[in-house]
Amino acid sequence: MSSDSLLSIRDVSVRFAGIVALDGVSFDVARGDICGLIGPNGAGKTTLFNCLSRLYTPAAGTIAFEGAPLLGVAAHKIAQLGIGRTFQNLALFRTMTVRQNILVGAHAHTKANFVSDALRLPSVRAEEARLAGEADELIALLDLGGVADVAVDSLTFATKKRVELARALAGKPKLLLLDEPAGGLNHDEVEQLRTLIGAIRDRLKLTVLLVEHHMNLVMRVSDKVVALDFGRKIADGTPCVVQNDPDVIRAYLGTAA
Amino acid sequence: AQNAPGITDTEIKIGQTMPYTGPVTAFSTLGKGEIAYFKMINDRGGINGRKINLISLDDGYAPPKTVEQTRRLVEQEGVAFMFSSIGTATNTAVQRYLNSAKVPQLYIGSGASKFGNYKEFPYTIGGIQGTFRAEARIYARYILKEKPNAKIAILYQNDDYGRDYVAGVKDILGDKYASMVKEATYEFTDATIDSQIVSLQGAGADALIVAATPKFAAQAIRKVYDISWKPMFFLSNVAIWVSTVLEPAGIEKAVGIISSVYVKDPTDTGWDNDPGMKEWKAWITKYMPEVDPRDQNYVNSYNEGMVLVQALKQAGNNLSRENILKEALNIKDMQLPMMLPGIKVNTSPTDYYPIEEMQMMRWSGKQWVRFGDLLSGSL
Amino acid sequence: MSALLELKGVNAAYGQSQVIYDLNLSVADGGITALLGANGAGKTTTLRTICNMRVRCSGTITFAGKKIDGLQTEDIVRRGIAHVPDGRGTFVHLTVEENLVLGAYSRRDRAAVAQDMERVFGYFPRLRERIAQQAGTLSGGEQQMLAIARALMLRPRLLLLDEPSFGLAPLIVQEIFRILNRINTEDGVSMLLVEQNANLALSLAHDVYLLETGRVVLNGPAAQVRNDDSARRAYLGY
Amino acid sequence: MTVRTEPVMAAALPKAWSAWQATGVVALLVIAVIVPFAVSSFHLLQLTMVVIYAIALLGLNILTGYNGQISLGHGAFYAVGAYTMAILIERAGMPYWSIVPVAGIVCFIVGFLFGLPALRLEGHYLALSTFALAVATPQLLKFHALEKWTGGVQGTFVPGFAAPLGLPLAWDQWLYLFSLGIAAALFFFAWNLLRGSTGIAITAIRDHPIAAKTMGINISLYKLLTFGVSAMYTGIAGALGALVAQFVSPDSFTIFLSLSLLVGAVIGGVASIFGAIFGALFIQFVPNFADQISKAVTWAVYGLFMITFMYLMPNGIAGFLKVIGERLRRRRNS
Amino acid sequence: MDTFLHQLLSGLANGGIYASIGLALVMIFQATHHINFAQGEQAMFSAYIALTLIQAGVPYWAAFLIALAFAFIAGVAIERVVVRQFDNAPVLAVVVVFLGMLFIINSLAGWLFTYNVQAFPSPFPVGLGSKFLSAHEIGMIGVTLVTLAVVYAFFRFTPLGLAMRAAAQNPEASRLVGIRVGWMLALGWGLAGAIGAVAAIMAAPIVYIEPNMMAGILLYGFAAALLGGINNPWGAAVGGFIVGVAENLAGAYVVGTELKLSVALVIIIVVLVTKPAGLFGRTVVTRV
Ligand SMILES: Nc1ncnc2c1ncn2[C@@H]1O[C@H](COP(=O)(O)OP(=O)(O)OP(=O)(O)O)[C@@H](O)[C@H]1O
Ligand SMILES: Nc1ncnc2c1ncn2[C@@H]1O[C@H](COP(=O)(O)OP(=O)(O)OP(=O)(O)O)[C@@H](O)[C@H]1O
Ligand SMILES: [Mg+2]
Ligand SMILES: [Mg+2]
Repeated sequence: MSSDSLLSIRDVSVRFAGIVALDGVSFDVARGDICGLIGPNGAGKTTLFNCLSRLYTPAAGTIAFEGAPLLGVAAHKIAQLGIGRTFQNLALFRTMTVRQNILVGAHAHTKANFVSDALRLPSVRAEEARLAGEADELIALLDLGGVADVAVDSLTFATKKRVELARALAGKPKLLLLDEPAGGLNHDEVEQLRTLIGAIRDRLKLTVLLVEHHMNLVMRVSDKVVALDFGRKIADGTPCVVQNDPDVIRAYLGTAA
Repeated sequence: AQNAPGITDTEIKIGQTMPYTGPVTAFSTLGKGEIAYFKMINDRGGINGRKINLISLDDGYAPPKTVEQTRRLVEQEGVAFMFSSIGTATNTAVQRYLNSAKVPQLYIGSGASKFGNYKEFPYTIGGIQGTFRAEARIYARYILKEKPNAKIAILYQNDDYGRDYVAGVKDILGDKYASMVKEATYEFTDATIDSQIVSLQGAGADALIVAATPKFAAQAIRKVYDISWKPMFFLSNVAIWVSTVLEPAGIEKAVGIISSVYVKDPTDTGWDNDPGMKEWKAWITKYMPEVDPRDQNYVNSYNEGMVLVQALKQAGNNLSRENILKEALNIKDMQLPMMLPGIKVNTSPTDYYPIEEMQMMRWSGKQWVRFGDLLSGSL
Repeated sequence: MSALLELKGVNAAYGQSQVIYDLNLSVADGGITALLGANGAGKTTTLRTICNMRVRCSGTITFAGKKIDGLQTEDIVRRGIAHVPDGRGTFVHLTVEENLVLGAYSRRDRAAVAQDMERVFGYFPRLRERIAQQAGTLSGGEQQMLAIARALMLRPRLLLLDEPSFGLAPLIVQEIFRILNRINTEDGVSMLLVEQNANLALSLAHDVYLLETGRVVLNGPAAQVRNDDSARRAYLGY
Repeated sequence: MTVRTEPVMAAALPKAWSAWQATGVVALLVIAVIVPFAVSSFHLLQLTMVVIYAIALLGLNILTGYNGQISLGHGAFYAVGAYTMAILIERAGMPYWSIVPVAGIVCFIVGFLFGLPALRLEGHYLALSTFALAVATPQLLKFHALEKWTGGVQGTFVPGFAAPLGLPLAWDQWLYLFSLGIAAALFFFAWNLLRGSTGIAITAIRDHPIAAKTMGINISLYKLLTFGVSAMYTGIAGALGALVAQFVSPDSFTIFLSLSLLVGAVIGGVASIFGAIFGALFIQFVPNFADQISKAVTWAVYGLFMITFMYLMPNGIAGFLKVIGERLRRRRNS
Repeated sequence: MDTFLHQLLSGLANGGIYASIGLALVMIFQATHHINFAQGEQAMFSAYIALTLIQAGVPYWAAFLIALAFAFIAGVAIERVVVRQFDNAPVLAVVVVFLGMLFIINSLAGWLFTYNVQAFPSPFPVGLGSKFLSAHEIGMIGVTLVTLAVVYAFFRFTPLGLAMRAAAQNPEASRLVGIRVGWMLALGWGLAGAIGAVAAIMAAPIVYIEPNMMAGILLYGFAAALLGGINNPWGAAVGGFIVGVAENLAGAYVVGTELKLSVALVIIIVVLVTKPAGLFGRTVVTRV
């Protein structure tokens, strides 16, 4: 394992009744990198994310985050460790406003509890002000100002995806897991997203693991790409290498790409 | 003394709470009957020119609601006194309030023996019915006489009502209770009591006392019959009614069951020519033509109303709460038309139980046949 | 060719907020019409309006010469309009097979249904592998395949496709567009296609409409737009 | 299986008050304090019950409205609070005011413990399990082994007292003010809690538990604490209720009480703090009103009221007022 | 031993009652994803219809069928007239509506038929019975099993059953495949009403008929459905029998009758905590 490896995945396997979703997958993600994760539908990409979020427990294998084993950590402690994520099919808090969703994202960094909140102690007020400020910054960063106090339910898919990104960033992650952030975006918007991901990585100094079927985006934004097929890793390397890997072309890209 | 609130030259305003909603709505016919009874009294000119205005409010059989409604009646409506409110827990809930406010709580609709404790609660007078506890003593005495070595099973509803029967049997058996008796309870919310009957039979009992409300009494009668158990079977007189108990159970299945009675049974043809019964039937036909006259509560409401009217008549124009209470406790040897001949209503400042005698009876398959003397349930 | 679907002067709104303004649009019988536009332009809303799905609308919509505006969604569907909705509309608690059976719910030709089941399994072998799986546990792309397959199970005359490529791997996307093309040419199924990948949409479609904040700003044969660099750059950004 | 308990309307979390709202609340409080000197003792009793029910409903609302755990059995916690009051006064001779916090703590613990199995129960399963709890409550209270303390089927009296510090107030008046003070404090705490990060967290759990977990919320702990706090509120209400009724017995806490609480919470407005007050007014006054309309079909009238209210205001009275308020504001702005 | 066997069988008999009301709950749940608190009262009312007809001289089975038809139509009507209005209301609002209906139906029944218990005839020849199980109890268990088979087959083998489940889960997607969602819901209400009526008519000869007759039973019906799995007819039926037997045995031998309901409660909770979808229920997975 290289010293600057933030995340290291070793021989991870996940099975569901009769289905092998991940089959001995191993790879590393270096600190500061943007790592693309590609593969056909059902290859196990989201499943891998779910392992990193500790929503699934692998049948075999280990995962280390900053050198410490991840699989013994409870799911609700993951955010505190510094892993944030978005969801492929959206998992917003539907009755809340954009701002409130972002505030939930900051939960891992709040110290308030039932008692201090009920009494609204000075520390709570101070923290509230701090969180509000941070939320405002994210709202500005992701251009959500116009809808900040709108209930998320009435937003379009693409905006919702941005809210999810803001929410994930509110947790101040070291590792950001993005599951198909470009879903439903048109050509222009994908370009903007590409710049945004790069900017976020640079500004906030984080590492990104990116699942995406939009090759244009993945290949241009990633430092490294990992390809899965049927739960197995079939390629791993720079975008250029992976793009031209015959297995990847056969299983995933097809001829037209 | 000054007249009680709610009393004018033309009106006597009184209050009561009734379960018009909730689990025991069936009992609320008592209140309806009483309203109808006073309607008759009023039609005949009332009492000394005063009409009786009975305000009957729903308490859903929930004690906190009884408290609220009772206070509404006392403080808001300004009733002279409370009359014949139903329920043991409900009446208990307002007992302290009414006593400390010195508002008479007259002839309450419960056979619980605790409502006669005049030392602590001088304003609370029991209903015009035998107490459950006295009734149970009568059965226990009978068992001791007829079957001294009986193994007694008691099936009772797990509330004040049921527990009074247990207490009554204990009064008589004393130390022998533990060795002679096997208990089983049921809850009002149970679907059936079959399991309890099976257990009691399995315990080898040969006498059975059932202290149950009509529905469960009927189930008990049927189940005892169906499993060919033939104990000496005593049925609480809350549940002796042909239409709501014996017919549902199957009248042939009840043959031999023993119970007790202090009122006349309107379905017993033996009373057809009895003037008291005729009077009662005339009343119900005129004032409540739409109801099922076989409902036991209409007999009770008639009796309750009649005793109250007697007390009020005795009070004349001195209608202070103290005097009303005093006269309510001064009923002497009153023979009610719907009460068995010989059973008389008696109250006194040291006797808060208006009815203390009853007569035993046995179901013949066609009707209840009374037997033996009038018995007293006192110790 | 006559128009199979025709929208005339359609306005549509969610509650108070109007989204579509005076829309005139038609899909030729046997034709494929693409509906393009930026995020929030109202493409999805247009499809929902056609199916009367919780949108308030005015104007007239005719299908195969008959007025369908005002009809219940289910009755519109029963006339032969299948809709691959955005968000996929999976019956997440049912199995993959049950989802597909439901696709053919309004059909009466039971025997042909079994054949069609085989056919869609041919298109999407992955679904056959997952036939007894609870559909809600499928991967995102698998659910998208299921949504398309389910719509095909209706044997529709008109297919409304809301971003069919959504969440699908490049290879599958190519495959699906090939399939759509085949269904169009072989079975004569007409389509109204909403797609973010304009390039792909233009290669399949015969006609194209471009929406901007609820109004049509460009309309014409697809080939013409495809070849018109300035229009492409102005409206499609490439 | 997913059960949505939240109103369709979004953003139910309390926000900071506008000057208008603050003035309104202060005015309301002032009126509430003057009331005991202006109305008859019976009406005061009813108002005291309204205050108490409002506390209980707020407790239920925190759990069901904000956290999405449906309880059809909150009468059980109300009962525990009431019995704590009765037992500690009668058997331990503690002063009534000191029992209020004790009842709160006892109910918090009971609620927390009941929350443990509830963690594994979702939606309808939880609803029905709590329903069963409500049905079983009277029987548990009757249980003969506990009779020494509970008074068994007979129940237990709760005495009345004099107002403290020689205040020239009747017990009724004092009890009203006492309850009002407690209610004001509890409402204030709830309001703080729900608009703070705790409130956002418990609402997030309701909206999307998996996402909430990923955001770092300890779902089990928060659900348990919410259950505990909810039971605490309702239990404190029960303790005060025992002082008002001056009597507790198993029959006082039947399933009907639990159902009334749910009805109140929903009709007042789910996931709304002030909804609790409207709900309390409903369950206190509408049944009496129904009784006055018809003795023969009292319940039918009551049921009709419930359905009509829900039809006209599916998001409860509070939700309805909010919509009206927004419409007015929009009109003023335009 | 005799007593034990007897307790067991009488538990089965009670279980039959619980099972049949549990089936009605499964039906309504599958068809609407709601739990109808007024289910018991609807059933009770239908039983009164049957009783009224029988008392008027209509032969038993004819009255039975008419009552079922009545229950079906009443269920459809309730959905169309009342429940329909609350399509978009939050689930708790719907719960309150169900409670409102419970109060209304109960009250109307009391008003029309009084609150007194009445006998209800049994169609089964007395000769069938034995010491352990009465003729009616045997017949009732049989009827429960037949109902179960019908409900099971309906959901398992008919497209209508599938469409009904689909409509309850995802109305919008259902419309998109041409399912008439409104009618599915109404049909579900109708069928649940009819099954409930069977339950009440079968229970009535045992517990007698009165407006509150279903109060106790409904709780156990809930328990049955929860224990077995609310999305599985078999589960609900087996759950009913288990609850009936467990309640009897626990009451007779373990904790005494005073706490038997509490025991039932504890059993349910323990089962659900270990198997959240009930003993035989399908676990539904939510993934992200
Ligand atoms: N909870 C589950 N139960 C059963 N099967 C599952 C479950 N979760 C995932 N699977 C299966 O595991 C496989 C991998 O799913 P996953 O969601 O990881 O795919 P993916 O690579 O993210 O695909 P896509 O690009 O379509 O999103 C799929 O075939 C899916 O059906
Ligand atoms: N349910 C809704 N309630 C209110 N407004 C809505 C609703 N759904 C969509 N809108 C609004 O209607 C407008 C058009 O949305 P629509 O979903 O039709 O856009 P679209 O062209 O399909 O965009 P996308 O490419 O993101 O799918 C948007 O501004 C959106 O915010
Ligand atoms: Mg995925
Ligand atoms: Mg769209």
